[in-house]
Amino acid sequence: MRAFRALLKRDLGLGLRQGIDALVVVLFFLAAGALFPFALGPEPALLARIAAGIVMTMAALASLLSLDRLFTADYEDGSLDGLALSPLSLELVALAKVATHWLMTGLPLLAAAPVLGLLLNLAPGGYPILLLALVLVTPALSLLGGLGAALTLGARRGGLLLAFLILPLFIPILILGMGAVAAVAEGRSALGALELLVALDLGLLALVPWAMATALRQVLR
Amino acid sequence: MRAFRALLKRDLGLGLRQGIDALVVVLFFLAAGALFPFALGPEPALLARIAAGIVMTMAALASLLSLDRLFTADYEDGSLDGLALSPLSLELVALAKVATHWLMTGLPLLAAAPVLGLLLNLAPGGYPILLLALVLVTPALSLLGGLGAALTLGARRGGLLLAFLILPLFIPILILGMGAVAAVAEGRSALGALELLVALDLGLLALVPWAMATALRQVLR
Amino acid sequence: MHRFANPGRFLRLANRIQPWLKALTVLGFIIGLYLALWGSPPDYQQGETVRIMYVHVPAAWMALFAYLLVGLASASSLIWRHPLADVAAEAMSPVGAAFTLIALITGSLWGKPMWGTYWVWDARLTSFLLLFFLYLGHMALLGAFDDRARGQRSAAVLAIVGLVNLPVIKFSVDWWNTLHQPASIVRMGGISIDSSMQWPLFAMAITFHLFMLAAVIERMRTLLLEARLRNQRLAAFERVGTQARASE
Amino acid sequence: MNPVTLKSPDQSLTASGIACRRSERMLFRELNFTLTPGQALMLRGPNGSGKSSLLRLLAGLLPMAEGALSWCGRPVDEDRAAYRADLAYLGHLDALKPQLLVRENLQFWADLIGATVPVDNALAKVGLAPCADFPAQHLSAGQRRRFGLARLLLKPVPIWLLDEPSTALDANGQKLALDLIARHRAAGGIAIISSHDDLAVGQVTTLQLGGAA
Amino acid sequence: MNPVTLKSPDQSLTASGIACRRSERMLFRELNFTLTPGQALMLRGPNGSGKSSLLRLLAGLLPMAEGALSWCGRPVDEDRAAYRADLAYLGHLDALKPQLLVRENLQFWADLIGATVPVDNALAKVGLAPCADFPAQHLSAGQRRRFGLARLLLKPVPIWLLDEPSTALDANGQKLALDLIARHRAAGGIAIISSHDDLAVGQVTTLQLGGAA
Ligand code: HEM
Ligand SMILES: Nc1ncnc2c1ncn2[C@@H]1O[C@H](COP(=O)(O)OP(=O)(O)OP(=O)(O)O)[C@@H](O)[C@H]1O
Ligand SMILES: Nc1ncnc2c1ncn2[C@@H]1O[C@H](COP(=O)(O)OP(=O)(O)OP(=O)(O)O)[C@@H](O)[C@H]1O
Ligand SMILES: [Mg+2]
Ligand SMILES: [Mg+2]
Repeated sequence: MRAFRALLKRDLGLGLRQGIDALVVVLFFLAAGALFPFALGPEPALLARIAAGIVMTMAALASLLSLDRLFTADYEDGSLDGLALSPLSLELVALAKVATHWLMTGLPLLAAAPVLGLLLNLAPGGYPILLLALVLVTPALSLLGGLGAALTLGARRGGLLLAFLILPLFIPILILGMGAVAAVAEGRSALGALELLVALDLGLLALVPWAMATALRQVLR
Repeated sequence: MRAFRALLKRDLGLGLRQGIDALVVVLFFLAAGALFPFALGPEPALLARIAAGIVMTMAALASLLSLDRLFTADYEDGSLDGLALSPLSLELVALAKVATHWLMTGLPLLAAAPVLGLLLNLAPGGYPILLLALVLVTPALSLLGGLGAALTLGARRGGLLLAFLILPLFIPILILGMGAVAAVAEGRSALGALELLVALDLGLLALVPWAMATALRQVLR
Repeated sequence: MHRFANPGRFLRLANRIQPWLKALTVLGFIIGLYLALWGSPPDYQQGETVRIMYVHVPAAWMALFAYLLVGLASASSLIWRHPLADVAAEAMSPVGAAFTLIALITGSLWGKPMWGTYWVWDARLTSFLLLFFLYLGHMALLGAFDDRARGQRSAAVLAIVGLVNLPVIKFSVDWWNTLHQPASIVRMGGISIDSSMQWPLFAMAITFHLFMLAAVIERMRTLLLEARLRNQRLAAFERVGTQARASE
Repeated sequence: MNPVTLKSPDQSLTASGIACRRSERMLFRELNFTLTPGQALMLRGPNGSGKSSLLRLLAGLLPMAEGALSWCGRPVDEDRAAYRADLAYLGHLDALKPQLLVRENLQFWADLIGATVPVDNALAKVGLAPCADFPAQHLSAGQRRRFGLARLLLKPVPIWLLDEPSTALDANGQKLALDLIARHRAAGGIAIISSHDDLAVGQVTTLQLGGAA
Repeated sequence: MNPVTLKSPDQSLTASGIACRRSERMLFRELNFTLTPGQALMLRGPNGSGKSSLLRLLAGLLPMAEGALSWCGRPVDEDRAAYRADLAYLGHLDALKPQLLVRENLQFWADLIGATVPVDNALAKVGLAPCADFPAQHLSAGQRRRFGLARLLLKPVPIWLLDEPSTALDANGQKLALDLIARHRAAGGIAIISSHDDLAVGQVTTLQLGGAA
């Protein structure tokens, strides 16, 4: 636990010191989302209809932005060797990295989502379920993203390849998230979709660290 | 010229070690675009209206994702020292990097844009103007992105602030591009927007390499 | 040395059965295509376009089947370190991707006369497009590293994770469909199949299986021979290296 | 240096018939040695002969192509975690985060492995006390190497694997490195060291890799 | 080594009163020297005394805090491009792209600076000919250093700035480096070398940086 906390603390410190990642993610999220009113023309009704979808898609895309560097720095400066030899198992190293990614992107996106919702004319009743869905969606995005980062560590064209690999895996998550939002909009119960999302999160939480550790073990050579 | 060509050749070679590397941008672009029918619903009419916007936003995102390593690798392995001591001026080094970036992302995106347009049900008449707008938008994205990459390279606070000025600059460019497409769709003339884009490209081309060289000089210490 | 014993036996076996397999495949295509193009009646509703089905449906089946096999091969490579499993997965995925592409192309060509459009964001079509992306991702990852073993391991992990994704995509179909009114969906399963169409379809399906087997074995053979060549080249390097060192 | 004595009669490291493969190419095979507490093994050989590879292999960072390693009489594979906890590895790279202060950098590694020695002590011992509040970015080549040595001092462990520990060090630094190794051995530690210089580490076994240098 | 002789009477490098500042801290000041063709300057000093900084400063990679540098009797600032074309710098880092073959790596630098010596010749001279077709990723520490030496050989230039050229090199490699330096000087070249070892480079001026080591 002490070792896990040390790693988390250092990575958060590095991220915050650089500052760029979290801010760029939020900025991209807002900027790209804000483009849609321009593309569609300012029809409030139409915007309101697609607002939740845009928020969620942009959250998924924005979380791709900072993934690339999740492991690269540690890989290139030899820290990964040290981590592999530490008492911390590689599974926990992977988990710490995923947690860092969520804290540095998922959390800020949650904070920024209402702002984008406002820009896009989201119906007032839509906020609670949108945020709830995002709370469940973003950890899954971070987990899958971490897996992609571990798989492509040291690959040529890392960032884009990674993004391409995990986008198909993002889709079911987005579908479920959207399902929850739409259910509420149509006055149905969102419970089914939310339950599935929770199940998905837990499944990924169990599976992904192991898969990431397997990938990282290949990197150490 | 020989030196410039050598750098361009090496960087392209590094980017394209294998056939599929060039495809990665395109695949990412298509996969990201394919998220939207899920999020927004599969209605052809709705998709058609925002198709151009999605194409442009995803082009910007692809640009951003592939920026990351533009200078870092050269900085970290000492190549940047060698480049600075070579007969090539840093302005030309910067220009070569931007050109590489455009050739590896802008150009493939131009080729892939019609496919994404097809998937998103873009109206048949919209293709020529979409491509024309992209031809003008992508170089500006590469230039601004290159500047951002140079500024944030090894930068402490100063560079970060500037980088934040750059990302918002993406927005007017995209708005101009989308404006041109929208104008044609509504039967108006797109000339104004296109002229502004050309002016912007030329201005950036004149200014950015110099600014990038200045930033790089700060890095060499 | 047990590393090479197994591939060696595989190569001998492959050399023995490959001619038969190829001959059978050709024969299958002759029979299947004859039945499909001339031996069966046009559909009373769809007319001649129904003949696309004889390529489209088996190709779609093979695409799904091949991905399953890639996933299984990857799992056995990760768990049991079977030396042939990586080669099998690497050989399989381009073949599967090709089948996927064929199904996509024939499907959308069929869609134009049937639905009036080449593409709709129907759940099945989209999930199938994702399958294509998964194949491409697998191939891209295999080639993305300078160290081959590294690419194989990473691709294996991806393939397994993608495997989990397949039922999820299928399952989420309901969720998605109920959301927005689909534009114009023709239920694909809704076409009941007459026995006059059954036989050509079966013939084509069997032939496609044969074809896939032959193609995969051929690619595996190539990959193994390439690996052998690389080894020989490296050994030659080593000899040169030691000579250089000795002469220094 | 540290009051903890590492000596214990059965703490021996035995390699039997180990081989190393690097992308299909065998670098060496049939390597055998046994090291008991206080002993040191010096790896020598021309550039590219496999010294670094052997050290990574002993650290468990590289899979062994053949052979087996045992520690305290038991195969290492049986309990990797216990073996890992007993070794310290100093590679070619320094694992420094340029943005963090030198002290912060070391503190991280200390927290990670559960150090028993205060960070500032370790920095002082390698002569980095004046640099403790520099961003690591500013360290010179030799200072970076000293940081690597400081990592070794955070917790006494019985096995040291050192890849060219004296590169980039000045005369003082080299003396320091030798001194640290000597104390480590005196306390019953085992050291495996690769170097091109003739490090005066006292009595050692030498393992020659590769053809004649 | 190369038939081109670099000697020319006025090719001298003069530093007058130069000083180096590293983030507010003066590393050294009032440094003066003049080097004429064939001469070598050996930089010595403890870790962190500023040897690497001085070399970067002489290469023009670091701005001078005070003082002036002149080459061939004219201030360097007057024509930086000409000065740059006359020097070669070997730093701590190797500028190798791991994905490219060793030969491709060297070919790039050759094209960039307009080499006059074929790439394969340069590789052969530093003993890397057998590795020419390896991905650079696979090079060992010493092989990487040899690659750095190969870059120096691509084009004969009068000024060599070498930062610890002999680190990580085996006995053969060190001999090679010394030999290259000797030939460079014999052809009328100037060499400024930092090192912690006692490199036997023949007659040299020594510049001691920092306090007593
Ligand atoms: C790009 C467009 C299309 C794609 C990607 C596609 C994909 C698929 C897939 C994946 C299957 C196998 C499903 C399974 O076995 O569970 C399939 C089967 C089938 N498809 Fe398509 N399809 C497309 C267009 C069409 C069209 C236009 C028609 C005809 C109207 C059609 C008719 C069929 C039929 C009859 C089957 C066999 C159904 C069964 O096994 O019960 N498809 N297609
Ligand atoms: N970028 C930088 N910014 C600020 N200070 C720096 C920077 N780089 C180095 N320094 C400091 O300048 C001093 C001299 O560093 P330099 O690398 O020149 O030393 P050196 O003599 O080469 O040492 P070594 O023998 O260890 O290589 C060191 O104390 C270092 O901390
Ligand atoms: N990742 C790798 N993949 C394939 N081959 C490698 C890899 N790393 C190193 N090699 C090769 O293995 C051989 C041994 O490398 P190693 O780094 O162990 O040598 P070394 O004895 O430490 O040399 P040096 O004295 O130069 O540090 C070298 O010929 C090198 O080319
Ligand atoms: Mg080594
Ligand atoms: Mg130095």
